[in-house]
Formats: sequence, structure tokens, C-alpha cells
Amino acid sequence: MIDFCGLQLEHEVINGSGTFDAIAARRAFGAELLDRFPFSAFVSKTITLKPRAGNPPPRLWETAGGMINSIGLPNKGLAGYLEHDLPQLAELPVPLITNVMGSTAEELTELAAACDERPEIAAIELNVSCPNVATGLDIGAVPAELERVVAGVRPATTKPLIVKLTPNTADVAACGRAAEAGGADAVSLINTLRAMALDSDGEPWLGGRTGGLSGPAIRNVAVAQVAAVAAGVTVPIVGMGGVQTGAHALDLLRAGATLVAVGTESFRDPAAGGRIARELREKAANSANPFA
Amino acid sequence: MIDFCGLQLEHEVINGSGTFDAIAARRAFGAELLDRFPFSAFVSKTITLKPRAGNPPPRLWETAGGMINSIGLPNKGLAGYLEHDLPQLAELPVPLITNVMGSTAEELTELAAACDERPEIAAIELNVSCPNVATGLDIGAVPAELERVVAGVRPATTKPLIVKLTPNTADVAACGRAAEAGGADAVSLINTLRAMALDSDGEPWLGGRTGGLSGPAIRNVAVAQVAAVAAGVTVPIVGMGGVQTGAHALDLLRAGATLVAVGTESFRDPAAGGRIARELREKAANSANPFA
Amino acid sequence: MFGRRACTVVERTTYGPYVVVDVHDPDGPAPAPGQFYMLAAVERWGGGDGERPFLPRAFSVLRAREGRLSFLFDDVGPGTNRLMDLDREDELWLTGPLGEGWRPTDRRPILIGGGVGIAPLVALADTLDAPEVLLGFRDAHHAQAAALVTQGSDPSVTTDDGSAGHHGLVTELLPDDLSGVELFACGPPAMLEAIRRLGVPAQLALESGMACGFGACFGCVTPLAEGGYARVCVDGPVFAAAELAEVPAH
Amino acid sequence: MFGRRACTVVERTTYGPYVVVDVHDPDGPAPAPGQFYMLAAVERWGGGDGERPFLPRAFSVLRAREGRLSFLFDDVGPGTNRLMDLDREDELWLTGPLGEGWRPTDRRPILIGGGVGIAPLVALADTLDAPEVLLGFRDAHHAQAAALVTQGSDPSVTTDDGSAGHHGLVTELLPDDLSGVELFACGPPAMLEAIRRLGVPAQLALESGMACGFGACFGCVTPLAEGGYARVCVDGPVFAAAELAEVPAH
Ligand SMILES: Cc1cc2nc3c(=O)[nH]c(=O)nc-3n(C[C@H](O)[C@H](O)[C@H](O)COP(=O)(O)OP(=O)(O)OC[C@H]3O[C@@H](n4cnc5c(N)ncnc54)[C@H](O)[C@@H]3O)c2cc1C
Ligand SMILES: Cc1cc2nc3c(=O)[nH]c(=O)nc-3n(C[C@H](O)[C@H](O)[C@H](O)COP(=O)(O)OP(=O)(O)OC[C@H]3O[C@@H](n4cnc5c(N)ncnc54)[C@H](O)[C@@H]3O)c2cc1C
Ligand SMILES: Cc1cc2nc3c(=O)[nH]c(=O)nc-3n(C[C@H](O)[C@H](O)[C@H](O)COP(=O)(O)O)c2cc1C
Ligand SMILES: Cc1cc2nc3c(=O)[nH]c(=O)nc-3n(C[C@H](O)[C@H](O)[C@H](O)COP(=O)(O)O)c2cc1C
Ligand code: FES
Ligand code: FES
Repeated sequence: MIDFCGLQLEHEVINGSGTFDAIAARRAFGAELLDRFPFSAFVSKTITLKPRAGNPPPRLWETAGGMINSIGLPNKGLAGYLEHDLPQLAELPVPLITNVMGSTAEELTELAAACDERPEIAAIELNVSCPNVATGLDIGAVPAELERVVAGVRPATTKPLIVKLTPNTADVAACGRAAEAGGADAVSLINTLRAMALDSDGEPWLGGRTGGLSGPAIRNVAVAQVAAVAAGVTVPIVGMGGVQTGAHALDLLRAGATLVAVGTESFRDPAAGGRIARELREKAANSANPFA
Repeated sequence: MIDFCGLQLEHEVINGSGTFDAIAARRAFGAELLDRFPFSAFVSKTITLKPRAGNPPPRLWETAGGMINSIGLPNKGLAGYLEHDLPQLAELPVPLITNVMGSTAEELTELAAACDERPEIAAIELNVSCPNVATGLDIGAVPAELERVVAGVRPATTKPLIVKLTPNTADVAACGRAAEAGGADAVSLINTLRAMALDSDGEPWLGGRTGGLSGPAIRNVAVAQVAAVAAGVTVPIVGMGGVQTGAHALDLLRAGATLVAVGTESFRDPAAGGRIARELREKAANSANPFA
Repeated sequence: MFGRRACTVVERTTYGPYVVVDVHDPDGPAPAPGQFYMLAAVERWGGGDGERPFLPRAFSVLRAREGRLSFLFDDVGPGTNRLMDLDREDELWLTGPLGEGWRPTDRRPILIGGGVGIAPLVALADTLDAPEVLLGFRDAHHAQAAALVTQGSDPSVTTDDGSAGHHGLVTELLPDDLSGVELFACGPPAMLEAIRRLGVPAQLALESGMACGFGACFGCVTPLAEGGYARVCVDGPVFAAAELAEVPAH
Repeated sequence: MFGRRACTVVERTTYGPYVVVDVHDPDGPAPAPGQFYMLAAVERWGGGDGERPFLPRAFSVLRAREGRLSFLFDDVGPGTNRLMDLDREDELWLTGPLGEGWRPTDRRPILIGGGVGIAPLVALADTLDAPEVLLGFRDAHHAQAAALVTQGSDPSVTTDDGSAGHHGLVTELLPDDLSGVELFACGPPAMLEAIRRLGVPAQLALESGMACGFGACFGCVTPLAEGGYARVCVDGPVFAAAELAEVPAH
């Protein structure tokens, strides 16, 4: 068992927000999904106060060793999530982390307060980093601003509060320290890198014009950012970015993470989370002190 | 002919600083290098005031669709460059752009002033973005600081001054505007993304601990950053990052660049620059208005 | 069945420019016509044009019998290119069956397929009794794939260049009177959009760029008539024409 | 010769676990022993372990005659793995010959190779008159590569496990009296470091991770006795032992 902010988790591997829809997956794969649930905690897609339809298609572009998405955070809004999704997500065999986003501290506070009331929700992740939505700069990109936002949200909940940092910043270590100073119980990183693809006519391919790069292409950026943040914070870290194997997960743990999240690899292998957790366990069994 | 800050160039393709050593290549490939010189202008490695040995090896790590380098800017120093390299670089059939780096505006000014005196040098590129050297944050990462530095260097030379931006920033568009406001005649981007690789024991593989990610893995980050900068500056842009083909070069031109630089692809195909220029020409011939 | 599984290629056949690959899938659930699978070669997935493919690719099941699945491939990029290179003994990652296939109807079915889009219609025809089948192709070379329809009467064929069958668009073969008819269509977006605009009962099997195929990424959406978007992979790929706002060009 | 060229594989042979691939290179300059080439498969370079290989890989020329080049491959990762899979008719991107090879000497040469490091020594032996050759391998299976030395007397062989030849390290076969001798060595870093520490005249062919092979990236450096670093690709790969500060482990 891994202790993560007081949650007792079976193993180190969870999902990245927005990269696994447990409700749709249960429809596609049946009950076997719950028997072999790949993650030790489930992170919801990002929820916003109001419902969002998301960006117009096309929303995907494949790159060398990765992909760009401009999904645009479609979701049913807070009320729709609590009413329709939460009862189904509560049936999952693992703790639920709800990821929320707002463009102001007030919105985020309202979201956090609503989640705080629901016992089905074990922890809250603040997405201060999504590069897909046109709010100008990410609110998490400037350390002082980030600390103010987190400090504003903090009183709204006693549940563990994870701040998902943006990688599109000059100094991610300073952002990590700011999140901790603002009262975060944990930080998670990295979110996608801002990227763009043009079609053969030179027009933006993606309906949202720009999108976020994920997958193996960003793996070593993730290792660098996790190591940089780990050097400056004492709270636990959820590391992610391009993890495909237990060896990749181990890299992030060794760089300073307590948990590892799998995103894009689940698209290639729906059960990747479980496989990676198993590979990690095998590595641990084969080595006296694998995390040294 | 392409007009770039008053230089008349044969085609749109130059090299990225530090990715082609014309002197060593002439030794390896003989006179044929000069007959078929792949670039329309040659950019030197980064030169610093004092000689530097560079980082201890290993300096390279291969990634999915790219590589990380932690070369650490080895160079003979300004005096060594002017005495030993400049006479040989002056024999190249194309204009020479000298790339310089310093950790303060004063150092950069001294470097620019020394280059200004040498007629063999057609233009100066300021590297304010190298993530490999431990100076804390890149001096180019904060727009106001960048503008101050560029404005400090500007009076030291009448030659075209190109500012090579750092991609490791929250707002590259603001950095581009700052460089222009400080007096840059052009901006170039993107430099490598900060990245890290661990060996199988979990120790940093690279002698410099962290390094810079280049190649196809960063191509779509480059397209996004070039487009973002192009929207805010009037000076010409040198676009680079992961260019392997004429189609990739065309993407950057359409995103707003005037020239395209090739880096990592020259390692795979030493004559890549010439091939890409040819592919661009063929695309132009096959299309009424390819740059529309 | 949760997760992907490695299956072995047991046969490879060509039909003009198309390739049919059969794989042995003894343990997978039987697919319904119109469902699809996400496929990726176990070896050498990557290293093609633009260092791709990276993600798996979606393919309709062409035919399924006795633990054996057939897929029809058209070479349009690095993914299909690699899959068409598969040969006996090679291994394939396979996730599926996925999505909602064709829905049964009491109306008279007419099946209309364009190009590689005939795949899910072949699967459907296998379950019907001598349905009417109309197929459009680029030219006679591509039209060789019409031989895949083995159930019932010969399909009617059109080609863009007139080199086989009727010279023109496959939609030109539709009867003027469509009352009592339900159309089942798959093919290029322009063809599906033309059928949607007919305003008659029709089921359209859409294509869309997909990353996951099981509802995880929200990348494959298509706009709905009522506003908003549906995921092609879990809400489709077969949609009632009336549900759709349009059939997007890509 | 500037740039890379596509060359065709004309033969593939195995020696124990090693593979020798011969390519037809009619137009390339003749290499000197100890020089190397940067190689990449034209097809399917990428998509292996960790989505690699991406960069070309460095290989000593094993043998060169009449427009035909031979290379010896040992499977250590995704690049060598792919190259060992090459077969007749396959194409290879080739840049070279590159680097500074072995330098002639008037002293008595003794050639010492370890594992796949025998490649540049085979090339050297081809130019000498029955030189003394000492080769070390892991075991009898690997020692089959000793058959590649065809010039002059049989090489002396050692194995780590004693399954062929002398049981022990290849350096144990060196004569006690090395006066008048010049050693030519290539093999694992520990072996080269041991030879360097002998302090006798020796030329060491180094390996190093390389991105370009022609001095462009400054990635392949090795530390020098006088301080600073030299690029293995253009200042080597063959160095006088006395020039080197050490032979780094990787
Ligand atoms: C439900 C379903 C069923 C299908 N059934 C079949 C079938 O039976 N047989 C069949 O042959 N095909 C079928 N397809 C289509 C098939 O999935 C695509 O042809 C395949 O994914 C193309 O992959 P590729 O790598 O060969 O080509 P790609 O290079 O991916 O090109 C395909 C198209 O994608 C776009 N594109 C180009 N580059 C990129 C990029 N870098 N990132 C994202 N998009 C890009 C372009 O519009 C291009 O025309 C089906 C699709 C769906 C959704
Ligand atoms: C001048 C010269 C001549 C050579 N001659 C020969 C020869 O004749 N025959 C022969 O078989 N070999 C030769 N080599 C060695 C050969 O170049 C390497 O074995 C080859 O590059 C390995 O590539 P790979 O993809 O198979 O293995 P890699 O995975 O690249 O592994 C090789 C080593 O690189 C390191 N490594 C692991 N992962 C990475 C990564 N992601 N990025 C960077 N480094 C990594 C590790 O230390 C590993 O042991 C020569 C090398 C040089 C420099
Ligand atoms: C299709 C897609 C949708 C995503 N949606 C969200 C989201 O809603 N909220 C969020 O915080 N991160 C989102 N992410 C980011 C991932 O959670 C993760 O941080 C990122 O993809 C890096 O991990 P990976 O390389 O393993 O995918 C999304 C990523 C992808 C690829
Ligand atoms: C090995 C290597 C060395 C580099 N050295 C320098 C340098 O000295 N100065 C500099 O401004 N950029 C340097 N760069 C960055 C490149 O000029 C270029 O900005 C970057 O590699 C992106 O382009 P690419 O993807 O085509 O390689 C270096 C890049 C590499 C790969
Ligand atoms: S393909 Fe991922 S949601 Fe449909
Ligand atoms: S391998 Fe690039 S400088 Fe030697």
C-alpha cells in the first residue's frame, strides 16, 4: 500500500486526467474493467462550473512519438458531473480524484467547495495548466499568481488538494514551491506542451488551432520537470508524461515522484496502467532497493 | 534570392547554431562540402568570452523522435574564435552569422562589439536561451529582462542582430516582442527544450545532468511558438525545431518564419539542408502560391 | 474483453489495390456488423513517414467467422501502409470489438459503399438475405473489391472513370422512390453527406481520426443536429443520419 | 564524399551471435583500417524499443574490397537489432568513411581485440603480414568470430568462461616484454583502460555515443591527458593511449 496524502493506494499508477473515461470504458469492455481496473486511483476529466461542448473537430494530430490534442475540456459542468457521473464513478474499486478547472480563484473555490461535500470524492486536483482554452496565459504559469489562487481555494476543502502544474512556464520549480506555499497537499505534472499542426494547405489542422503535446515525445521533459520540482517541495508529486513501461514509471519515481500517472499510453493499450504497475512490481522484486 | 535583414541569401535554409561544424565537416568530407554547401548562411556554434571545455561526457541521449544534448557550449573563446576559426569560416561560400552568449548584458556587448569589427561576420545571433549552462533561469525567459539585455547590446553593432529566444518560458510571444522592442533585427526559435534522462540505476545519464531536447519530438512545439511570435513582431523570424523535410520547413514558413534552420536532421543526413531547400523549391514550383 | 491482445495473421489476400488480412482471434467476443477494432502491428509500429505511426488505427470488421476476423486495408498513410505489409505469422495488437454497429430494421435495406468504406457493408450483407448492394469505386482496379460481397445477388458497381460498371457516382444508382427503404452507407465524407441530405431513413458509418477507440480521449467527435458533439467510437461509428449536423470532411 | 548514400545489402553471414553484413558501395572512397561509417536502415529506422532508433549508428569497417564494405554487428539495442535484421536487397544509409584510423608504425604490432571490438582489427590485419592477433570473447559461441581473421597465423583466443581457448582475459596473453612492440587495441572500455595503464606505445580505437560522426554535434567526446576533450569521431576513433586521460566507461 502506498500512502498518498492519506489515501491508501494499491500501487503507484493512476491515470492522467482526461485520458480515461471509466464510464465509457465500462460500456466498451464490460465488467472485466472493474475486475482488472488498471489504476490505483481514478482521476476524472477536468470539470468546469458550466457545461462545455469542447473544441470543434479535428481534435487530434499524431506526431513523432506522440500526439497533439485540442479536446477543449468538454464536460457536463459541475451539476451534471455530480448528478450523472459521480454515482457511476463511485462504483469504481478505487478512490476517486476529481479534477476541476476555473479561470479565477472564485470559480475554483466554488468547484472545490462542491466537491468537498461529496464523500464519493477522495481528493481534488486543480487544473491550473490547461493550454487548450483561450484564457491568455495559464493561471498557473506565474508563481506568485499561482500561490494566490491556491491559497484562495485551500480553505474550501479539507480533502487532499493536488495542484496540476503547467509545463509551459519558465520556472516550474518556482511554480511547485508556490503551490506548496499556497497550501497544496501534492503537485502533479506534467500537463501537455503547447503545440500546433498545420494541414497541407498551411492552415491549423486542429479545430482549437493549438493543442497539447503528450506521449513519449515529452517523456524526458517530464523527467526534468519532476526532478526540478522535487528539489524544491516537500509535498508528494504525481509524475506523468510519456510513461509507457515500468522502466519509464521508475524513472519518474526516482526523479522524485510518489505516484505516476499514465495518459496517452492508455490509448494504445487500454490496460497499460495495470501492466505498468506490474512491471514496476517486478522491477522492485528483482532489485534490493529499486527506488534508491 | 531571399532578403534577410539586408543579407541576400540563395534559399531559405540555414543551420541551427551548434549543429554543424563547417571546419570539421570540410575535414571529413573534403572540398565537395563547399561545392554543395547545404545552407544559404552559416551560423557558428555559440562563442563565449572565455574558452570553455564543455560538459563531461556522456553528452547525448536518444529519445522517441529526438535526442537530448548536454554539450555545454565548448568553444575556443572569443579570441580563439577570431584567430583560428574566423579565417576558415570566411572561406565558406555563404554569409557567416556568429552566435554569441554571455551571462550579462556587458559580456554580450563585448562579444557583439568584437564581432562588429570583423567584416567576415555578416550578422550576430545572441543566444539568450541556452538551457545547458547553470546560470539559473535563462536570461531570455523574462520579457522585461530580455528587452533590457537586447537594448544594452544593440548600440555595440550596426550588423543585423538576431535574438535566439528560449522556448522554456511561459510566454514566448511576449519574449519576441521584448526582443524587437530592445532593437533586434530578427528573432530565431526554438532552442532545445529542457529535458533529462536517467540511466538504469536512476542516476542522471548526461554529464551535465540536464540537457536540451531537439528533433522531430519538438517540431510541433516549434510551429506553435513561431506562430505565436509571428503574431506579435514585425521583424523576420528564423524558425527551427525538428525540420526534416521541405514540408516541415514550409510549415514554419507558413507559421510566419522567413528562414528555416536545420539542426538535428543534419546529424542523420549531413546534406539535409540542401535537400530540404530543394524540396522547398519543388513545392514552390508545384504550387501557384505555396507560401499563402 | 478488456485490453488489447496479440493475434496472429493467418492469411493475406489482395483485391486490386486493397489488402485483406485475416487474423486468428479465438478468445475475442464475436463482433456485430458495423463494429470496429483498434489495430497496431506488434513489430515495427513507428519509423514510417514522419516517424509515425504511433497510435493504433480503427478498422471495421469485414467478416468474422469461427474465431477468425478479416480486415480490409487501403493504403493512405503510415499506419495502413504498415498493416498492409503484414504477412502470415506476423502479430497484430487488437482491441475490440468496439462501438455501436448497424441497427436492425424492418424496412427494405439498401447498402451503399464507397471505396474502402465497403468493409462494414460486407459484414452487414453477410447477415442479410440477398440485400441490394451498390458500390462505388475510383476505377476498375479498385472495383475488384466488389468480389468481397458474396451474399446474395451481384452488387451494382459504379466507377469515377467508367472503367467498370456504371460511369458516375454510386448515389446515382439509388431508386427514385425510397419509400419503405432504409439506407446503410459507408464511404467518403462527401458521399455520406449527400446521403444524409436526402432526408430519408439512413444509417451512416462514420470515420474519424481516433486515438483510443473506447471513449477515453474525446478526440473523435462529430457534430450533432441537436448541438454539441458525439464520440464516433462509443456513440457510433454508425449513426442515424437524422442525428448528425453534417458529415465533416475529416 | 559529402552526404549520405543509400547502398544495397549484398550478403548477410552469421558468426556465432554476430552478424556480418556486406553492402555494395561502388562510388564511395576506399576506407583506411580503423575508420568507421554512420549507418541507418533506409526502411524502418524507428519503432523499436522506446520508439528508437532515431539517429544513425557508428560502425568500424570490418573489411573493404572492390566496392564492397563489410560490417560486424553485435545486438546491444534497437539500432544494432534493426541492422542485424537486414537482408539481401535491403537498403542502408551510409555516411563515410569517417575519422582517423590506425597509424602505421615501425614497431612490432600486436593486435588485441575484445568482442565486437575485433572489427577494426580485422581490417588492420588485412593490411599486415601475419601479425600477432589476440582476441578475447565471452564464450565459445562468441569466439566463432575469430574466424574473421584470415590474414596470417591463427589468432590466439581467450574466453571469459574457458569454453574456448585460454580461460581468462585477453590481456593475459600479452608477452611480459613489450619492448619494441606497438599495441593496436579495440574492445570494452575496461580492456582498453587496462592497456592504457600499461604505459607502453598503444593505439586504442574508442567507442562513444555519437549523433553525427562528422564533428557536428560535439557529443562524442573523450577526456584528454592534457585536459579538455577530443571528439572521438574526428580526432579519433583511434587515439594514442598516451593522449587519453582515461577510457570512460561509456
Ligand atoms: C470506425 C472506423 C472504421 C474504419 N474502417 C476502415 C477500414 O475498414 N479499412 C480502412 O482502410 N480504413 C478504415 N478506417 C480508416 C482508417 O482508420 C484510416 O485510414 C487510418 O487510420 C489511416 O492511418 P494512416 O496512418 O494510414 O494514415 P494517416 O497519415 O493517419 O492519414 C489519414 C488521414 O488522417 C489525416 N492526417 C494526416 N496526417 C495526420 C497526422 N499526423 N495526425 C492526424 N491525422 C493526420 C489526413 O486527413 C489523412 O488523410 C476506419 C476508420 C474508422 C474511424
Ligand atoms: C567508431 C565506432 C565504431 C564502432 N564499431 C562497431 C562495430 O564494428 N560493431 C558493433 O556492433 N558496434 C560498433 N560500435 C558500437 C555501436 O555504434 C553501438 O553498439 C550502437 O550505436 C548501439 O546502438 P543500439 O541502438 O543498438 O544500442 P543503444 O540502445 O544505443 O545502446 C548502446 C549503449 O548506449 C547507451 N544507451 C542506452 N540507451 C540510450 C539512449 N536512449 N540514448 C543514448 N545512449 C543510450 C547504453 O550505454 C547502451 O549500452 C562502434 C562505435 C563507434 C563509436
Ligand atoms: C486527449 C487528452 C486529454 C487530456 N485532458 C486533460 C484534462 O481534461 N485535464 C487535465 O488536467 N489534463 C488533461 N490531459 C493531460 C494529461 O492528463 C497528461 O498530463 C498529459 O497527457 C501527459 O501525460 P501522457 O504523456 O502520459 O499523456 C489530457 C491529455 C490528453 C492526451
Ligand atoms: C548538439 C546540439 C548542439 C547545439 N548547440 C547550440 C549552440 O551552441 N547554440 C545555440 O544557440 N543553439 C544550439 N543548439 C540548438 C539548435 O541550434 C536548435 O535551436 C535546436 O536543436 C532545434 O532545432 P532541431 O530540432 O532542428 O535540432 C544545439 C542543438 C543541438 C542538438
Ligand atoms: S477515439 Fe478516443 S474518444 Fe473516440
Ligand atoms: S558524433 Fe557528433 S561530434 Fe562526434
